[in-house]
Amino acid sequence: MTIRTDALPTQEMTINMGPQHPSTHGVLRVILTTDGEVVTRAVPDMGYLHRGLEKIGERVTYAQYMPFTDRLDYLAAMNCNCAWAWTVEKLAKIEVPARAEYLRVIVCELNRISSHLIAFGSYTADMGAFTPFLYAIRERERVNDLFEMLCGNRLTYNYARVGGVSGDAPPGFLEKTKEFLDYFEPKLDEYNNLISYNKIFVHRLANVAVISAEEAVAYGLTGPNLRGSGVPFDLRKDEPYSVYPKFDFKVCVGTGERGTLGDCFDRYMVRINEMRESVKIVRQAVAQIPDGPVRAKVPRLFKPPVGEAYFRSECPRGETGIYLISDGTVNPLRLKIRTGSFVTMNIFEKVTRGLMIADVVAVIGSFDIILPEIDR
Amino acid sequence: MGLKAYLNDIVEAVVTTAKGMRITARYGVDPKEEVTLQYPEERWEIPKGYRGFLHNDIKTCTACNMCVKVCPIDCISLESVRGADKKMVLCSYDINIGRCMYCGLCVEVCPVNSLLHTSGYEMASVARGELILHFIAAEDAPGIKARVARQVAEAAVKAAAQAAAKAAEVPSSGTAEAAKVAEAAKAEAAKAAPKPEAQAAEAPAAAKAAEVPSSGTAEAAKAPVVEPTVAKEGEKKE
Amino acid sequence: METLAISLVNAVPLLAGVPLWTVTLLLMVAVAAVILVFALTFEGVGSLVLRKVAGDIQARIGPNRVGPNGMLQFLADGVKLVLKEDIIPANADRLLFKLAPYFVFVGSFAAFVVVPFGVGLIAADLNIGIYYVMAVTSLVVIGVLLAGWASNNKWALLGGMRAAAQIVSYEIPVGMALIPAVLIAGSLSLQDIVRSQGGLLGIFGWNLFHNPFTFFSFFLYFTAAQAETNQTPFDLPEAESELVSGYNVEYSGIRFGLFFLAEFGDMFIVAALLTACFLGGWNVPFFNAGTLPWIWGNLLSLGVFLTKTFTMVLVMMWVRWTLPRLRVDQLMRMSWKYLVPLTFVNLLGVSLWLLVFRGKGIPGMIASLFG
Amino acid sequence: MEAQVLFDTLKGKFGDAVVELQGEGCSPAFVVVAPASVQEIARFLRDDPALSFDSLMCLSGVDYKEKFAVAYHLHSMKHRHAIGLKVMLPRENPSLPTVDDVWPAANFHEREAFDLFGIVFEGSKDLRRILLPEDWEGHPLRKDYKYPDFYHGIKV
Repeated sequence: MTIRTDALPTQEMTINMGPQHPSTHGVLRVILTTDGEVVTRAVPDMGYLHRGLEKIGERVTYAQYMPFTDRLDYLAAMNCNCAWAWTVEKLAKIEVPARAEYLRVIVCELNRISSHLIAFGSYTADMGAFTPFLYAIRERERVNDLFEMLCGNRLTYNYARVGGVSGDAPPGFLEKTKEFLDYFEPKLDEYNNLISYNKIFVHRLANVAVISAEEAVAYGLTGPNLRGSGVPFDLRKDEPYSVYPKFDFKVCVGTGERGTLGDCFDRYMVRINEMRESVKIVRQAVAQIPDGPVRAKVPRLFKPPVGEAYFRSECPRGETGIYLISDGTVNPLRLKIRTGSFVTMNIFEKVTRGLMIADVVAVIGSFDIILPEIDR
Repeated sequence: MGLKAYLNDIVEAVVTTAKGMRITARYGVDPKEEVTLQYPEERWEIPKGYRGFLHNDIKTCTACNMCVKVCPIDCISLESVRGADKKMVLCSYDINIGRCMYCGLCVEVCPVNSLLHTSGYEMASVARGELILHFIAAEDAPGIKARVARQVAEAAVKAAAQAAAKAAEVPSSGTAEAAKVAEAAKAEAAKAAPKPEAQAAEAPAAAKAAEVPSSGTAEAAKAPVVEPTVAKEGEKKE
Repeated sequence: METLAISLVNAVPLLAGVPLWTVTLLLMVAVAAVILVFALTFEGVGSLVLRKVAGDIQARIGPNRVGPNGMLQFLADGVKLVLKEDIIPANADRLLFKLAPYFVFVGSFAAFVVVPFGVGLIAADLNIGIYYVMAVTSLVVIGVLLAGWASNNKWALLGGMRAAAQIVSYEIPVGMALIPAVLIAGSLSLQDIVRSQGGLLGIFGWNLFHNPFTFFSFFLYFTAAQAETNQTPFDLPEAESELVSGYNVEYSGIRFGLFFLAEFGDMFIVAALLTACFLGGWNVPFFNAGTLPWIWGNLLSLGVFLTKTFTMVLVMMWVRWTLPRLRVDQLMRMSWKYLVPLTFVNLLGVSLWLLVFRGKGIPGMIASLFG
Repeated sequence: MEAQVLFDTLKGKFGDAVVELQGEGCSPAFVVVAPASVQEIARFLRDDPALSFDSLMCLSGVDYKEKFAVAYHLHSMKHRHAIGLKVMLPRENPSLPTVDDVWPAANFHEREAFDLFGIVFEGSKDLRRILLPEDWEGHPLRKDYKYPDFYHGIKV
C-alpha cells in the first residue's frame, strides 16, 4: 500500500480507539491519526488498569504477594505465580523438591497452551471469524477444569508457593492431563485447516507489521513476538531454569512462510506451533515426574537475606522478569516486574505507521498483549 | 502477477474456504459437539478442594489470628477476649466476601482447620453490607464479652480463695514460700477482680438490650452461626 | 394490479359504485401489508435461525430460553428493540439521523415487490424486474452513508464510507453476474426468467446447469451479493472488531431494529434472486404448477421457492460463520481485479454460447440427442 | 563474561566514572557508574564486539530510602551473558541522561521510572507519564509518597 502524497489535499482525522473497544484486548487506548483508512500515527495510551502492583508488593510479605501475581496476567496466572516463586527462591537460595518443580512445569506449560488458545481465538475473532474463538474457549475450559481440580480455582490459581507448590496433584490429575493432551493435539491441525491457512486470513496477516530481527532485539521484544522475527531465543532453552533442561522440545521461530519474516502471520504461527511443543513438554513431564514432597520448609515469617535478584522466565507473552530487592525484612524493598506486553507496546507506534485501521487491530492481536500486564 | 498466479489465487481461496466450511459443517450437524452447560439447571461437578466461600467453624476456632495476619487484603476481622482458662474466646469473626479474592492463604495457615473453603460460589446481593459474613452476630458480642468477663472474675475469685485456703492450710509450716504464694494469689485476685466489676457494670445494660440470657453455659451453644450453605441464601434472594 | 382490481369489481357487486382507482389503491396497500408482514416474519425468524446456526456451528446451543426450544426468541428481541430508549447523540444531525434507517429499510423492503414467490404470487411483475431490484437496493447506500455521517461519530463515518465504496463497487459484478440469466430468458422480468427455466428437464432446466458459464455466474453472483449485503467475509461496514459496529454504532431501539431487519431483508432478496435466476425459482421439477387450480398451484410453487431460498440463506449463514473478514483494500481489489473481470469474461462466454448453440444449454442438447 | 572482568574493562576505559562493583548478594552483579556518563558507557557496552549487550532486559527505578537508583539489566543475544548497571542518584531532583537512543526499549521503562519515581531522563525523545494520568500529583513508588484522598473530587 503506497500513499500518494501529491493527491488532493486532505485533512487528517484523530480517532480514539478504546479504552472500550472490542479488539484492544482490554482497556488499551490508542489515539489514531488517520488519513482516511490509513493510519499515520497510533499512540498507545496505557494505565487504565494500573493497580500499583509494585507498590502493593512493598507492603505485603513475600508469601502474601503470590495472589497478586495471579492478577498480573490473568490468562497465564500459573506462569506468573511460578515466576514469583522462582525469583524469591533465587534471592533466598531455597532448594525446591523435584516433584514441585515438575508440577510447576506441567502447570506452566498447560497454562501456556490455554493462554495461546486465547491468543489464537481472540485473534481470529479480531479478524472477523468468530467461530474459532469459541472452539479455543472450549479447549481452554478443559485446561481450567484441570487447574480447578489441582488448586480449586479456574482463573486466579495461586498455586505456586515460595519453596514449592500449594498442594500435590490429586489422584487422577496426571491421567486427566494425558487425556486432555490426546484430545487437544489433533485439534491444532483442525485449527490450521479451519482458519490458519485460509486465504483471507493469510492475506490479512502476511506482510503486515514486519519487524526485523535487529529491531525486535533492540526494542526488547521477547517470547513469541521475538521468535516470530526469526530469533531463536527461548529462555527455557537458552537460560534454562527449573527442570526444563530435562525435556526435549523445539524452539519455534517464524519462517516467513506466507510473507516476510517477522510479519503478523509469523507471530501467529509461532504461537500455534508452540502449543504443540508445550504438549510435548507436558507429556514428558507427566511421564518423568518423581514422587516426593512438594514443598520445602520455609519459615512462616520468611525473611530472605539482603540482596538483589533479577529472574526472568518464559511466559506466554514474553519474558516476565522480576527485579527483587530485599532489605532483610519481611517485605520486599522494591520489586519491579518487567512484562512482555509492556515492552512490546514500545514498538507499537513504530510498526503501525502507514498501516490501515484494520491492520492496527491485526497488530494488537499479533502481539497478544494483555492489559493487566502492561498497566500492572 | 501472471495469469497462473492469478488463477492459483482463486483456486486457493476456494479450496481453503471449502476446507474451513467442511469443518464448520461437521460441528454444525453433529449434536454431540455441543459443549454448553445449561448453568442453573445443569452444574459441573465441583472438585475436592474447590475454593469457594470461606466458612469458619467458630466452635473449633482458637482465635489465633493467623488468618487475619496472612490475608493480603485484610478482608477477615476478628475480635477476641482472653477467657478464664487463658484461651482466647472469639466475640466476633467477620469475613468480607465482597473483598475476598479466594486465594486460600488463610485456610492454609489455619492450625486447627476450622477455617475452610466451602463449595458455595453463588451469592447475589443488592447491598455491600450483605457481603460481610458475620460468623458471630454483632449483637452477641457484648453478651459474650460479659460472660467471659464474669467467668474470668469467678475464676479469679476462686483462685484467690483456693490460694487463701492453701495458705491457711499450711500455716504451721510457716515458711516464707507459702506466704508468698498466698500473697501472690491474693494480689492476682485483687488485680483481676476490679476489672470484671467495671465491665459487669456496663454489661447488664448491653446484655439486656440484646436480651441474652445470662445463663452462661447455654450461650456458647446458642451463639448464632452463619450456615455454611451460603449459596442457599443467595438463591432465596433471587 | 389493475386487471386484478377489475376482476374483483366484477366479482363483488358491492364494489360496483366504487371508482376503480380506489379499489386498485386499496388492493395495493393490502398486498404491501401482506409482503411487509412476510418480510418482518422472515427477518425475525431469520435472526433466530442465524443465531441457531451460529450456535450449532460453534459447538454450543444458541438461544433456547424463550418459548419451546427458543422459538420465540425473535419476538423477545423485537419487543426489546421496540421498547428500548431511542437515543439520538447530542451533536447528531437529527433529521438525517432519523431519516437514515427508513432509507435502509425501504431500500431492502421495496425489493420484495418483484420477488416471484409463486406462479401468480408476485406483487408487481415489472418488465424491468432485475434492474428494479438493483436500483432499489442501491438506496441502502444512501441510508448507510446518511447514518454514518449523521451520527457525528468517526467510527460510524468510517463505516458509512466503507459501505458506500463497497456497495457501489460490487454493484457492477452483481449486475454482470445476473445478466446471463437475462440473456437466456430474453427478458428482464423475474417471472419470465423463472418460466424460462421450467419445462421437462426438471432441475437440469435450471440456469445453473445451462452451460459452464452460467454455473460460474452462480458462484460469482453469490460472492458479489454477499458483499453487497455486507455479510461476512465482506462485513466491513459493520466490522465489529474494527469499527465497533460501524455505521449503526450510535443507533438504539427501533431505529437500530430497522437496520437489523434490513440486513435480513437483503439476505432474503439475494437468496431469492439466486433462486429465481439460477435455481429454477418456483418451478416444481418435472411438473407444471400452472395446470393446478390457482390456489394449489400457487401454494406448491411458493413452497418450492421458499425451500430453495431458505437453503441459500442457510448457506450464506454457513459462510458467514466460517470466514474471516477482508481488509478494505483487499475488498476493493477483490471487486475490481477479480470479480469484475471474471464476470465480464463470463458474460462474454454466455453470449458466445447462446450465439453458437442457438440458445440451447447442455442438458437441452443432451435431451434432444435422445429425442 | 565474569562481572569482575567487565568491571575492570570498564574501569580501564572510563576511569572514575565507574564507581564500584556490587556483587555481594546480587544476581546479576551490578556495576555502579556515575550518572553523567551512563549514556557513554551504555553505548560502549552495546557496541564493543566483545560485550555487545544488545538487549536491555529491564530498567527500573529504585528508592533506597536515602538515595534513588536506576538499575539497568543488560543481556547479550550474541554472547548470552548478562550484567547489571546501576546509577545512584540524589533524592533531590534526580536526573540522568537517557539511554533510549542506545536501546529503543528503554523508552517505556524510562517513562515508567519518570512516572512512578520522578526521575528525569534528560534528552529523552518522549518523557511523559505512562501509567498515571497526566495531572497526577506525586510519584507513588517513592517511599515518602503520601496517598491522596481525592482525585478530581473522586474518593481514591
